[in-house]
Amino acid sequence: MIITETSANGIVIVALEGRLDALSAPKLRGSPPVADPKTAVVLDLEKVDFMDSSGLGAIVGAAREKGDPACGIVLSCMNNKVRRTFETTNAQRLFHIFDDTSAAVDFAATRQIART
Amino acid sequence: MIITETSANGIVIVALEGRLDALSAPKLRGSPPVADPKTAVVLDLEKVDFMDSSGLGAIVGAAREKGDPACGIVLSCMNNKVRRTFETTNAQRLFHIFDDTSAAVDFAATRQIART
Amino acid sequence: MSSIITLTLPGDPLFTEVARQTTTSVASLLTGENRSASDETQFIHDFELAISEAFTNSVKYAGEHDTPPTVTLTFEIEKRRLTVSLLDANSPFSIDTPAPDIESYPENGYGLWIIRKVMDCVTYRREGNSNIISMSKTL
Amino acid sequence: MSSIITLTLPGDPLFTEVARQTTTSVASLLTGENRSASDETQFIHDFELAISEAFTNSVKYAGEHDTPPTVTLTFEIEKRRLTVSLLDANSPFSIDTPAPDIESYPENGYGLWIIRKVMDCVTYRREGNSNIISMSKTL
Ligand SMILES: Nc1ncnc2c1ncn2[C@@H]1O[C@H](COP(=O)(O)OP(=O)(O)O)[C@@H](O)[C@H]1O
Ligand SMILES: Nc1ncnc2c1ncn2[C@@H]1O[C@H](COP(=O)(O)OP(=O)(O)O)[C@@H](O)[C@H]1O
Repeated sequence: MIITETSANGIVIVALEGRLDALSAPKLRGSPPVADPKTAVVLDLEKVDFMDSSGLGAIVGAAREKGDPACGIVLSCMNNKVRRTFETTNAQRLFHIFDDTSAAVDFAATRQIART
Repeated sequence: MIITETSANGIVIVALEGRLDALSAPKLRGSPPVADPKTAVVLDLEKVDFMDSSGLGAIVGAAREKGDPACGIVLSCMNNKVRRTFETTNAQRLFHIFDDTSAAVDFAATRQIART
Repeated sequence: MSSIITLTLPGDPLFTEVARQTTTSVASLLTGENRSASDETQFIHDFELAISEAFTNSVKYAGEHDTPPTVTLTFEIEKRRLTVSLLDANSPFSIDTPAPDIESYPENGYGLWIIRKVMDCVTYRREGNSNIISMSKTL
Repeated sequence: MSSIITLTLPGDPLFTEVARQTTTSVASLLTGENRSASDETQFIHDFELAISEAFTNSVKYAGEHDTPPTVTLTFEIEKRRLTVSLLDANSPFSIDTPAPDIESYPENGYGLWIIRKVMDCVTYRREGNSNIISMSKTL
Protein backbone atom coordinates (compact mmCIF):
# COMPACT_ATOMS: atom_id res chain seq x y z
CA MET A 1 0.00 0.00 0.00
CA ILE A 2 1.16 3.52 -0.82
CA ILE A 3 0.29 6.29 1.66
CA THR A 4 0.47 9.86 0.34
CA GLU A 5 0.09 12.85 2.65
CA THR A 6 -0.88 16.31 1.45
CA SER A 7 -2.76 19.13 3.10
CA ALA A 8 -5.46 21.67 2.25
CA ASN A 9 -7.05 24.37 4.42
CA GLY A 10 -4.95 23.17 7.35
CA ILE A 11 -6.36 19.64 7.09
CA VAL A 12 -4.10 16.67 6.42
CA ILE A 13 -5.27 14.47 3.55
CA VAL A 14 -4.04 10.91 3.68
CA ALA A 15 -4.57 9.13 0.36
CA LEU A 16 -4.26 5.35 0.23
CA GLU A 17 -3.46 3.29 -2.84
CA GLY A 18 -3.42 -0.51 -3.11
CA ARG A 19 -4.49 -3.15 -0.62
CA LEU A 20 -5.42 -2.37 2.97
CA ASP A 21 -5.18 -5.71 4.77
CA ALA A 22 -3.31 -7.39 7.65
CA LEU A 23 0.00 -6.77 5.89
CA SER A 24 -0.48 -3.05 5.35
CA ALA A 25 -2.86 -2.01 8.17
CA PRO A 26 -0.02 -1.47 10.71
CA LYS A 27 1.61 0.94 8.25
CA LEU A 28 -1.54 3.06 8.11
CA ARG A 29 -2.08 2.82 11.86
CA GLY A 30 1.48 4.03 12.47
CA SER A 31 1.53 6.89 9.97
CA PRO A 32 1.99 10.09 12.03
CA PRO A 33 -1.19 12.03 11.11
CA VAL A 34 -3.35 8.92 11.62
CA ALA A 35 -1.64 7.94 14.88
CA ASP A 36 -1.58 11.44 16.42
CA PRO A 37 -4.79 11.90 18.48
CA LYS A 38 -4.77 15.65 17.87
CA THR A 39 -4.61 15.69 14.07
CA ALA A 40 -7.86 15.72 12.08
CA VAL A 41 -7.43 13.70 8.89
CA VAL A 42 -9.31 13.24 5.64
CA LEU A 43 -8.76 9.67 4.45
CA ASP A 44 -9.07 9.39 0.68
CA LEU A 45 -10.01 5.80 -0.12
CA GLU A 46 -10.53 6.13 -3.86
CA LYS A 47 -7.55 4.00 -4.90
CA VAL A 48 -7.95 1.24 -2.33
CA ASP A 49 -8.28 -1.94 -4.45
CA PHE A 50 -9.14 -4.13 -1.54
CA MET A 51 -9.90 -3.68 2.15
CA ASP A 52 -10.65 -6.36 4.72
CA SER A 53 -11.38 -6.20 8.45
CA SER A 54 -7.73 -5.59 9.35
CA GLY A 55 -7.87 -2.39 7.32
CA LEU A 56 -11.26 -1.47 8.74
CA GLY A 57 -10.00 -2.11 12.29
CA ALA A 58 -7.03 0.17 11.71
CA ILE A 59 -9.29 3.03 10.59
CA VAL A 60 -11.88 2.52 13.35
CA GLY A 61 -9.20 2.09 16.03
CA ALA A 62 -7.36 5.21 14.96
CA ALA A 63 -10.63 7.19 14.98
CA ARG A 64 -11.35 6.02 18.54
CA GLU A 65 -8.13 7.58 19.72
CA LYS A 66 -8.86 10.97 18.16
CA GLY A 67 -10.35 13.62 20.43
CA ASP A 68 -13.62 13.62 18.47
CA PRO A 69 -13.75 10.21 16.72
CA ALA A 70 -16.42 11.04 14.14
CA CYS A 71 -14.61 14.18 13.01
CA GLY A 72 -11.04 13.05 13.69
CA ILE A 73 -11.11 10.85 10.62
CA VAL A 74 -13.36 11.94 7.74
CA LEU A 75 -13.68 9.57 4.79
CA SER A 76 -13.81 10.40 1.10
CA CYS A 77 -14.21 8.62 -2.24
CA MET A 78 -15.18 5.18 -1.01
CA ASN A 79 -15.47 2.72 -3.88
CA ASN A 80 -17.90 -0.22 -3.87
CA LYS A 81 -15.41 -2.76 -2.55
CA VAL A 82 -14.48 -0.58 0.42
CA ARG A 83 -18.10 0.31 1.05
CA ARG A 84 -18.98 -3.38 1.33
CA THR A 85 -16.54 -3.87 4.21
CA PHE A 86 -17.89 -0.82 6.04
CA GLU A 87 -21.51 -1.75 5.52
CA THR A 88 -21.34 -5.40 6.59
CA THR A 89 -20.12 -4.17 9.99
CA ASN A 90 -22.21 -0.99 10.22
CA ALA A 91 -18.99 0.96 10.59
CA GLN A 92 -20.22 3.55 8.08
CA ARG A 93 -22.33 4.90 10.97
CA LEU A 94 -19.22 6.00 12.81
CA PHE A 95 -17.95 8.31 10.10
CA HIS A 96 -18.76 11.32 8.01
CA ILE A 97 -18.38 10.11 4.44
CA PHE A 98 -18.04 12.34 1.37
CA ASP A 99 -17.99 11.56 -2.33
CA ASP A 100 -15.20 14.01 -3.01
CA THR A 101 -12.15 14.98 -1.06
CA SER A 102 -12.63 18.72 -1.21
CA ALA A 103 -16.07 18.47 0.42
CA ALA A 104 -14.51 16.29 3.11
CA VAL A 105 -11.76 18.87 3.67
CA ASP A 106 -14.30 21.72 3.93
CA PHE A 107 -16.25 19.76 6.49
CA ALA A 108 -13.18 18.84 8.55
CA ALA A 109 -11.89 22.43 8.46
CA THR A 110 -15.24 23.83 9.67
CA ARG A 111 -15.37 21.34 12.50
CA GLN A 112 -11.85 22.14 13.52
CA ILE A 113 -12.63 25.85 13.67
CA ALA A 114 -15.78 25.14 15.70
CA ARG A 115 -13.65 23.26 18.22
CA THR A 116 -10.95 25.90 18.68
CA MET B 1 -12.17 -13.97 -26.31
CA ILE B 2 -14.32 -11.49 -28.24
CA ILE B 3 -13.94 -11.34 -32.04
CA THR B 4 -15.22 -8.19 -33.76
CA GLU B 5 -15.37 -7.92 -37.54
CA THR B 6 -15.52 -4.62 -39.40
CA SER B 7 -14.26 -3.58 -42.82
CA ALA B 8 -12.48 -0.65 -44.43
CA ASN B 9 -11.44 -0.12 -48.07
CA GLY B 10 -12.75 -3.58 -48.90
CA ILE B 11 -10.50 -5.22 -46.30
CA VAL B 12 -11.95 -7.19 -43.39
CA ILE B 13 -10.57 -6.13 -40.00
CA VAL B 14 -10.77 -8.78 -37.31
CA ALA B 15 -10.19 -7.30 -33.85
CA LEU B 16 -9.49 -9.66 -30.94
CA GLU B 17 -10.08 -8.91 -27.29
CA GLY B 18 -9.13 -11.10 -24.32
CA ARG B 19 -7.08 -14.27 -24.16
CA LEU B 20 -5.98 -16.17 -27.24
CA ASP B 21 -5.11 -19.64 -25.97
CA ALA B 22 -6.10 -23.30 -26.41
CA LEU B 23 -9.63 -22.51 -25.30
CA SER B 24 -10.25 -19.65 -27.75
CA ALA B 25 -7.91 -20.47 -30.67
CA PRO B 26 -10.47 -22.75 -32.40
CA LYS B 27 -12.97 -19.87 -32.35
CA LEU B 28 -10.52 -17.60 -34.19
CA ARG B 29 -9.51 -20.39 -36.59
CA GLY B 30 -13.13 -21.02 -37.46
CA SER B 31 -14.26 -17.43 -37.88
CA PRO B 32 -15.32 -17.08 -41.55
CA PRO B 33 -12.91 -14.32 -42.73
CA VAL B 34 -9.95 -16.05 -41.05
CA ALA B 35 -10.91 -19.51 -42.31
CA ASP B 36 -11.73 -18.49 -45.89
CA PRO B 37 -8.55 -18.87 -47.99
CA LYS B 38 -9.62 -16.08 -50.36
CA THR B 39 -10.26 -13.29 -47.83
CA ALA B 40 -7.41 -10.94 -46.91
CA VAL B 41 -7.66 -9.98 -43.26
CA VAL B 42 -6.13 -7.37 -40.97
CA LEU B 43 -5.83 -8.87 -37.50
CA ASP B 44 -5.92 -6.17 -34.80
CA LEU B 45 -4.16 -7.58 -31.73
CA GLU B 46 -4.22 -4.47 -29.54
CA LYS B 47 -6.61 -5.85 -26.93
CA VAL B 48 -5.17 -9.34 -26.67
CA ASP B 49 -4.25 -9.68 -22.97
CA PHE B 50 -2.50 -12.96 -23.40
CA MET B 51 -1.43 -15.18 -26.29
CA ASP B 52 0.30 -18.54 -26.13
CA SER B 53 1.39 -20.99 -28.81
CA SER B 54 -2.14 -22.26 -29.40
CA GLY B 55 -3.10 -18.73 -30.42
CA LEU B 56 0.06 -18.30 -32.46
CA GLY B 57 -0.56 -21.64 -34.19
CA ALA B 58 -4.07 -20.59 -35.13
CA ILE B 59 -2.80 -17.38 -36.77
CA VAL B 60 0.13 -19.04 -38.53
CA GLY B 61 -1.98 -22.00 -39.69
CA ALA B 62 -4.72 -19.73 -41.05
CA ALA B 63 -2.11 -17.65 -42.91
CA ARG B 64 -0.67 -20.81 -44.51
CA GLU B 65 -4.04 -21.56 -46.07
CA LYS B 66 -4.44 -18.11 -47.60
CA GLY B 67 -3.45 -17.70 -51.26
CA ASP B 68 -0.55 -15.41 -50.33
CA PRO B 69 0.26 -16.21 -46.67
CA ALA B 70 2.28 -13.08 -45.89
CA CYS B 71 -0.45 -10.78 -47.23
CA GLY B 72 -3.46 -12.93 -46.43
CA ILE B 73 -3.15 -12.02 -42.76
CA VAL B 74 -1.65 -8.63 -41.91
CA LEU B 75 -1.06 -7.86 -38.25
CA SER B 76 -1.62 -4.60 -36.41
CA CYS B 77 -1.15 -3.15 -32.91
CA MET B 78 0.86 -5.95 -31.34
CA ASN B 79 1.43 -5.29 -27.65
CA ASN B 80 4.53 -6.48 -25.78
CA LYS B 81 3.00 -9.69 -24.51
CA VAL B 82 1.88 -10.77 -27.96
CA ARG B 83 5.18 -9.70 -29.48
CA ARG B 84 7.06 -11.98 -27.06
CA THR B 85 5.18 -15.06 -28.31
CA PHE B 86 5.87 -14.14 -31.94
CA GLU B 87 9.52 -13.36 -31.35
CA THR B 88 10.47 -16.47 -29.36
CA THR B 89 9.39 -18.53 -32.36
CA ASN B 90 10.57 -16.16 -35.12
CA ALA B 91 7.00 -16.08 -36.39
CA GLN B 92 7.18 -12.30 -36.79
CA ARG B 93 9.21 -13.03 -39.97
CA LEU B 94 6.17 -14.51 -41.64
CA PHE B 95 3.99 -11.42 -41.37
CA HIS B 96 3.73 -7.76 -42.30
CA ILE B 97 3.25 -6.01 -38.97
CA PHE B 98 1.94 -2.45 -38.53
CA ASP B 99 1.65 -0.23 -35.48
CA ASP B 100 -1.74 1.03 -36.49
CA THR B 101 -4.69 -0.61 -38.14
CA SER B 102 -5.26 1.97 -40.86
CA ALA B 103 -1.69 1.53 -42.16
CA ALA B 104 -2.28 -2.22 -42.15
CA VAL B 105 -5.52 -1.76 -44.11
CA ASP B 106 -3.83 0.49 -46.68
CA PHE B 107 -1.11 -2.09 -47.17
CA ALA B 108 -3.57 -4.98 -47.50
CA ALA B 109 -5.77 -3.01 -49.93
CA THR B 110 -2.81 -2.14 -52.17
CA ARG B 111 -1.67 -5.75 -52.21
CA GLN B 112 -5.12 -6.92 -53.15
CA ILE B 113 -5.35 -4.50 -56.05
CA ALA B 114 -1.92 -5.61 -57.26
CA ARG B 115 -3.15 -9.20 -57.29
CA THR B 116 -6.34 -8.57 -59.24
CA MET C 1 -20.41 -33.36 -11.16
CA SER C 2 -18.27 -30.97 -9.24
CA SER C 3 -14.73 -29.74 -9.88
CA ILE C 4 -12.18 -29.61 -7.08
CA ILE C 5 -9.12 -27.35 -6.83
CA THR C 6 -6.68 -27.34 -3.93
CA LEU C 7 -4.10 -24.73 -3.01
CA THR C 8 -1.60 -25.11 -0.18
CA LEU C 9 0.18 -21.97 0.99
CA PRO C 10 2.72 -21.19 3.71
CA GLY C 11 0.99 -19.72 6.77
CA ASP C 12 2.44 -16.26 6.28
CA PRO C 13 0.61 -12.99 5.52
CA LEU C 14 2.83 -12.58 2.44
CA PHE C 15 0.73 -15.26 0.74
CA THR C 16 -2.68 -13.73 1.44
CA GLU C 17 -2.57 -12.07 -1.95
CA VAL C 18 -2.02 -15.44 -3.68
CA ALA C 19 -5.01 -16.84 -1.77
CA ARG C 20 -7.12 -13.87 -2.86
CA GLN C 21 -6.06 -13.91 -6.51
CA THR C 22 -6.55 -17.64 -6.89
CA THR C 23 -9.97 -17.24 -5.29
CA THR C 24 -10.80 -14.43 -7.70
CA SER C 25 -9.84 -16.52 -10.72
CA VAL C 26 -11.78 -19.55 -9.49
CA ALA C 27 -14.87 -17.46 -8.70
CA SER C 28 -14.63 -15.92 -12.19
CA LEU C 29 -15.12 -19.40 -13.67
CA LEU C 30 -18.75 -19.28 -12.50
CA THR C 31 -19.50 -15.99 -14.24
CA GLY C 32 -20.45 -15.14 -17.78
CA GLU C 33 -23.81 -16.95 -18.01
CA ASN C 34 -26.29 -14.12 -18.31
CA ARG C 35 -25.97 -12.85 -14.76
CA SER C 36 -25.79 -9.13 -14.31
CA ALA C 37 -22.26 -7.80 -14.29
CA SER C 38 -22.75 -6.22 -10.88
CA ASP C 39 -23.98 -9.50 -9.32
CA GLU C 40 -20.94 -11.23 -10.74
CA THR C 41 -18.57 -8.57 -9.46
CA GLN C 42 -20.16 -8.76 -6.02
CA PHE C 43 -19.93 -12.56 -6.00
CA ILE C 44 -16.22 -12.51 -6.83
CA HIS C 45 -15.49 -9.71 -4.39
CA ASP C 46 -17.38 -11.38 -1.54
CA PHE C 47 -15.24 -14.50 -1.93
CA GLU C 48 -12.09 -12.40 -2.10
CA LEU C 49 -13.11 -10.72 1.15
CA ALA C 50 -14.18 -13.90 2.97
CA ILE C 51 -11.02 -15.77 1.99
CA SER C 52 -8.86 -12.83 3.01
CA GLU C 53 -10.48 -12.88 6.46
CA ALA C 54 -10.22 -16.65 6.89
CA PHE C 55 -6.64 -16.88 5.63
CA THR C 56 -5.55 -13.96 7.81
CA ASN C 57 -7.05 -15.73 10.84
CA SER C 58 -5.32 -19.01 10.01
CA VAL C 59 -2.01 -17.17 9.92
CA LYS C 60 -2.69 -14.92 12.91
CA TYR C 61 -3.74 -17.75 15.27
CA ALA C 62 -1.17 -20.32 14.15
CA GLY C 63 0.72 -20.21 17.45
CA GLU C 64 4.17 -21.75 17.91
CA HIS C 65 5.13 -24.92 16.05
CA ASP C 66 8.24 -26.88 15.13
CA THR C 67 7.39 -26.90 11.45
CA PRO C 68 6.28 -23.78 9.58
CA PRO C 69 2.47 -23.74 9.37
CA THR C 70 0.60 -24.18 6.11
CA VAL C 71 -2.98 -23.41 5.11
CA THR C 72 -4.85 -25.51 2.56
CA LEU C 73 -7.69 -24.05 0.52
CA THR C 74 -10.09 -26.38 -1.27
CA PHE C 75 -12.43 -25.00 -3.91
CA GLU C 76 -15.47 -26.95 -5.02
CA ILE C 77 -17.47 -25.76 -8.00
CA GLU C 78 -20.97 -27.18 -8.49
CA LYS C 79 -22.92 -25.44 -11.23
CA ARG C 80 -23.65 -21.96 -9.81
CA ARG C 81 -22.31 -22.68 -6.33
CA LEU C 82 -18.77 -22.24 -5.06
CA THR C 83 -17.58 -23.63 -1.72
CA VAL C 84 -14.16 -22.68 -0.37
CA SER C 85 -12.79 -24.54 2.66
CA LEU C 86 -9.72 -23.54 4.67
CA LEU C 87 -7.82 -26.10 6.68
CA ASP C 88 -5.27 -25.15 9.33
CA ALA C 89 -3.66 -26.89 12.34
CA ASN C 90 -4.59 -24.24 14.92
CA SER C 91 -6.47 -24.66 18.21
CA PRO C 92 -10.22 -25.16 17.84
CA PHE C 93 -12.46 -22.10 17.76
CA SER C 94 -16.11 -21.17 17.35
CA ILE C 95 -17.48 -19.34 14.32
CA ASP C 96 -20.51 -18.04 16.24
CA THR C 97 -18.98 -14.74 17.18
CA PRO C 98 -21.22 -11.84 18.25
CA ALA C 99 -21.89 -8.85 16.03
CA PRO C 100 -19.19 -6.25 16.55
CA ASP C 101 -20.23 -3.61 19.09
CA ILE C 102 -19.51 -0.90 16.57
CA GLU C 103 -20.29 2.08 18.83
CA SER C 104 -17.27 1.21 20.97
CA TYR C 105 -15.00 1.60 17.93
CA PRO C 106 -13.49 -1.89 18.16
CA GLU C 107 -10.20 -2.56 16.42
CA ASN C 108 -10.75 -6.35 16.13
CA GLY C 109 -13.44 -9.00 16.10
CA TYR C 110 -14.89 -8.32 12.64
CA GLY C 111 -13.48 -11.24 10.66
CA LEU C 112 -15.89 -14.12 11.23
CA TRP C 113 -18.85 -11.72 11.31
CA ILE C 114 -17.95 -10.42 7.85
CA ILE C 115 -17.50 -13.96 6.53
CA ARG C 116 -20.96 -14.96 7.76
CA LYS C 117 -22.47 -11.76 6.33
CA VAL C 118 -21.09 -12.04 2.80
CA MET C 119 -21.48 -15.83 2.36
CA ASP C 120 -24.70 -17.85 2.05
CA CYS C 121 -23.54 -20.62 4.34
CA VAL C 122 -20.56 -21.02 6.69
CA THR C 123 -19.74 -24.21 8.58
CA TYR C 124 -16.96 -25.24 10.92
CA ARG C 125 -15.69 -28.68 11.80
CA ARG C 126 -12.73 -30.14 13.62
CA GLU C 127 -11.01 -33.09 11.92
CA GLY C 128 -8.16 -34.65 13.87
CA ASN C 129 -5.91 -31.72 14.74
CA SER C 130 -7.30 -29.48 12.03
CA ASN C 131 -9.88 -26.74 11.76
CA ILE C 132 -11.92 -26.68 8.59
CA ILE C 133 -14.05 -23.65 7.88
CA SER C 134 -16.24 -23.92 4.76
CA MET C 135 -17.81 -20.96 3.06
CA SER C 136 -20.28 -21.23 0.20
CA LYS C 137 -22.34 -18.96 -1.96
CA THR C 138 -24.50 -19.37 -5.05
CA LEU C 139 -24.32 -16.93 -7.94
CA MET D 1 14.93 -21.05 3.15
CA SER D 2 12.47 -21.54 0.37
CA SER D 3 8.69 -21.23 0.31
CA ILE D 4 6.55 -23.91 -1.33
CA ILE D 5 3.06 -23.51 -2.79
CA THR D 6 1.07 -26.29 -4.43
CA LEU D 7 -1.99 -26.03 -6.65
CA THR D 8 -3.93 -29.03 -7.95
CA LEU D 9 -6.33 -28.42 -10.82
CA PRO D 10 -8.64 -30.59 -12.90
CA GLY D 11 -7.01 -31.47 -16.21
CA ASP D 12 -9.38 -29.36 -18.27
CA PRO D 13 -8.61 -26.29 -20.39
CA LEU D 14 -11.20 -24.33 -18.38
CA PHE D 15 -8.69 -24.20 -15.53
CA THR D 16 -5.76 -22.84 -17.54
CA GLU D 17 -6.72 -19.34 -16.48
CA VAL D 18 -6.55 -20.32 -12.78
CA ALA D 19 -3.08 -21.80 -13.39
CA ARG D 20 -1.99 -18.59 -15.11
CA GLN D 21 -3.45 -16.20 -12.51
CA THR D 22 -2.01 -18.11 -9.57
CA THR D 23 1.34 -18.12 -11.36
CA THR D 24 1.09 -14.38 -11.92
CA SER D 25 0.37 -13.70 -8.25
CA VAL D 26 3.19 -15.98 -7.07
CA ALA D 27 5.68 -14.44 -9.51
CA SER D 28 4.60 -10.99 -8.29
CA LEU D 29 5.82 -11.91 -4.81
CA LEU D 30 9.41 -11.75 -6.12
CA THR D 31 9.03 -8.22 -7.47
CA GLY D 32 9.31 -4.83 -5.86
CA GLU D 33 12.93 -4.89 -4.78
CA ASN D 34 14.50 -2.26 -6.95
CA ARG D 35 14.29 -4.15 -10.20
CA SER D 36 13.20 -2.21 -13.23
CA ALA D 37 9.45 -2.34 -13.79
CA SER D 38 9.94 -3.74 -17.29
CA ASP D 39 12.17 -6.60 -16.05
CA GLU D 40 9.55 -7.44 -13.47
CA THR D 41 6.73 -7.36 -16.00
CA GLN D 42 8.72 -9.58 -18.34
CA PHE D 43 9.51 -12.04 -15.53
CA ILE D 44 5.86 -12.38 -14.57
CA HIS D 45 4.72 -12.64 -18.16
CA ASP D 46 7.31 -15.27 -19.05
CA PHE D 47 6.04 -17.49 -16.25
CA GLU D 48 2.45 -16.90 -17.28
CA LEU D 49 3.37 -17.97 -20.82
CA ALA D 50 5.47 -21.01 -19.81
CA ILE D 51 2.82 -22.30 -17.41
CA SER D 52 0.09 -21.78 -19.99
CA GLU D 53 2.09 -23.92 -22.45
CA ALA D 54 2.89 -26.66 -19.93
CA PHE D 55 -0.62 -26.82 -18.49
CA THR D 56 -2.18 -26.91 -21.97
CA ASN D 57 0.09 -29.85 -22.85
CA SER D 58 -0.78 -31.73 -19.67
CA VAL D 59 -4.45 -31.40 -20.56
CA LYS D 60 -4.04 -32.03 -24.29
CA TYR D 61 -2.01 -35.24 -23.91
CA ALA D 62 -3.88 -36.70 -20.96
CA GLY D 63 -5.35 -39.57 -23.00
CA GLU D 64 -8.17 -41.78 -21.76
CA HIS D 65 -8.45 -42.64 -18.07
CA ASP D 66 -11.00 -44.03 -15.64
CA THR D 67 -10.63 -41.09 -13.26
CA PRO D 68 -10.64 -37.48 -14.46
CA PRO D 69 -7.04 -36.28 -14.82
CA THR D 70 -5.52 -33.67 -12.55
CA VAL D 71 -2.43 -31.49 -12.89
CA THR D 72 -0.40 -30.41 -9.87
CA LEU D 73 1.69 -27.25 -9.95
CA THR D 74 4.39 -26.73 -7.33
CA PHE D 75 5.93 -23.30 -6.87
CA GLU D 76 9.24 -22.89 -5.07
CA ILE D 77 10.46 -19.42 -4.19
CA GLU D 78 14.13 -19.00 -3.25
CA LYS D 79 15.19 -15.38 -2.95
CA ARG D 80 15.14 -14.08 -6.55
CA ARG D 81 14.47 -17.45 -8.15
CA LEU D 82 11.12 -19.05 -8.91
CA THR D 83 10.75 -22.69 -9.96
CA VAL D 84 7.40 -24.01 -11.14
CA SER D 85 6.94 -27.76 -11.63
CA LEU D 86 4.00 -29.45 -13.31
CA LEU D 87 3.10 -33.01 -12.56
CA ASP D 88 0.75 -35.08 -14.71
CA ALA D 89 0.03 -38.78 -15.23
CA ASN D 90 0.52 -38.78 -19.01
CA SER D 91 2.83 -40.95 -21.13
CA PRO D 92 6.50 -39.98 -20.95
CA PHE D 93 7.80 -37.42 -23.43
CA SER D 94 11.00 -35.56 -24.28
CA ILE D 95 11.43 -31.84 -23.78
CA ASP D 96 14.22 -31.63 -26.38
CA THR D 97 11.98 -30.67 -29.24
CA PRO D 98 13.49 -29.08 -32.36
CA ALA D 99 13.09 -25.39 -33.19
CA PRO D 100 9.86 -24.88 -35.12
CA ASP D 101 10.46 -24.84 -38.90
CA ILE D 102 8.74 -21.50 -39.11
CA GLU D 103 8.96 -21.10 -42.91
CA SER D 104 6.56 -24.01 -43.31
CA TYR D 105 3.91 -22.13 -41.28
CA PRO D 106 3.44 -24.88 -38.68
CA GLU D 107 0.26 -24.91 -36.65
CA ASN D 108 1.76 -26.92 -33.74
CA GLY D 109 5.03 -27.81 -32.10
CA TYR D 110 5.83 -24.46 -30.46
CA GLY D 111 5.01 -25.17 -26.81
CA LEU D 112 8.16 -26.75 -25.37
CA TRP D 113 10.36 -24.52 -27.55
CA ILE D 114 8.73 -21.41 -26.09
CA ILE D 115 9.08 -22.77 -22.55
CA ARG D 116 12.81 -23.37 -23.06
CA LYS D 117 13.24 -19.94 -24.65
CA VAL D 118 11.56 -17.88 -21.91
CA MET D 119 12.88 -19.80 -18.87
CA ASP D 120 16.47 -19.96 -17.58
CA CYS D 121 16.37 -23.69 -16.92
CA VAL D 122 13.92 -26.45 -17.84
CA THR D 123 14.22 -30.06 -16.67
CA TYR D 124 12.12 -33.17 -17.13
CA ARG D 125 11.93 -36.29 -15.03
CA ARG D 126 9.74 -39.34 -14.82
CA GLU D 127 8.67 -40.37 -11.30
CA GLY D 128 6.59 -43.55 -11.09
CA ASN D 129 3.78 -42.97 -13.57
CA SER D 130 4.16 -39.20 -13.55
CA ASN D 131 5.85 -36.60 -15.72
CA ILE D 132 7.42 -33.67 -13.89
CA ILE D 133 8.55 -30.70 -15.92
CA SER D 134 10.34 -28.00 -13.89
CA MET D 135 10.84 -24.48 -15.12
CA SER D 136 12.93 -21.90 -13.33
CA LYS D 137 14.02 -18.35 -13.81
CA THR D 138 15.81 -15.74 -11.70
CA LEU D 139 14.63 -12.14 -11.56
N1 LIG E 1 -8.19 -20.00 11.91
C1 LIG E 1 -8.33 -19.78 13.25
N2 LIG E 1 -7.57 -20.48 14.12
C2 LIG E 1 -7.70 -20.29 15.45
N3 LIG E 1 -8.54 -19.40 15.99
C3 LIG E 1 -9.32 -18.66 15.18
C4 LIG E 1 -9.25 -18.82 13.76
N4 LIG E 1 -10.14 -17.97 13.21
C5 LIG E 1 -10.73 -17.32 14.23
N5 LIG E 1 -10.25 -17.72 15.42
C6 LIG E 1 -10.69 -17.26 16.76
O1 LIG E 1 -11.92 -16.59 16.60
C7 LIG E 1 -11.83 -15.24 17.10
C8 LIG E 1 -12.66 -14.28 16.27
O2 LIG E 1 -12.09 -14.10 14.99
P1 LIG E 1 -12.46 -12.84 14.10
O3 LIG E 1 -13.94 -12.68 14.10
O4 LIG E 1 -11.81 -12.99 12.79
O5 LIG E 1 -11.87 -11.57 14.87
P2 LIG E 1 -10.38 -11.25 15.32
O6 LIG E 1 -9.44 -12.14 14.55
O7 LIG E 1 -10.19 -9.83 14.98
O8 LIG E 1 -10.36 -11.51 16.80
C9 LIG E 1 -10.35 -14.92 17.10
O9 LIG E 1 -10.01 -13.96 18.06
C10 LIG E 1 -9.72 -16.27 17.37
O10 LIG E 1 -9.67 -16.52 18.76
N1 LIG F 1 2.50 -33.00 -20.57
C1 LIG F 1 2.71 -33.79 -21.62
N2 LIG F 1 2.28 -35.06 -21.61
C2 LIG F 1 2.49 -35.89 -22.66
N3 LIG F 1 3.14 -35.52 -23.77
C3 LIG F 1 3.59 -34.26 -23.85
C4 LIG F 1 3.39 -33.33 -22.79
N4 LIG F 1 3.95 -32.15 -23.14
C5 LIG F 1 4.48 -32.33 -24.37
N5 LIG F 1 4.26 -33.59 -24.81
C6 LIG F 1 4.71 -34.18 -26.10
O1 LIG F 1 5.69 -33.31 -26.67
C7 LIG F 1 5.29 -32.87 -27.97
C8 LIG F 1 5.76 -31.44 -28.20
O2 LIG F 1 4.99 -30.53 -27.41
P1 LIG F 1 4.90 -28.98 -27.80
O3 LIG F 1 6.26 -28.49 -28.08
O4 LIG F 1 4.17 -28.29 -26.73
O5 LIG F 1 4.09 -28.93 -29.16
P2 LIG F 1 2.62 -29.45 -29.51
O6 LIG F 1 1.89 -29.70 -28.26
O7 LIG F 1 2.03 -28.36 -30.33
O8 LIG F 1 2.85 -30.72 -30.32
C9 LIG F 1 3.79 -33.06 -28.00
O9 LIG F 1 3.34 -33.26 -29.32
C10 LIG F 1 3.59 -34.28 -27.13
O10 LIG F 1 3.78 -35.46 -27.85
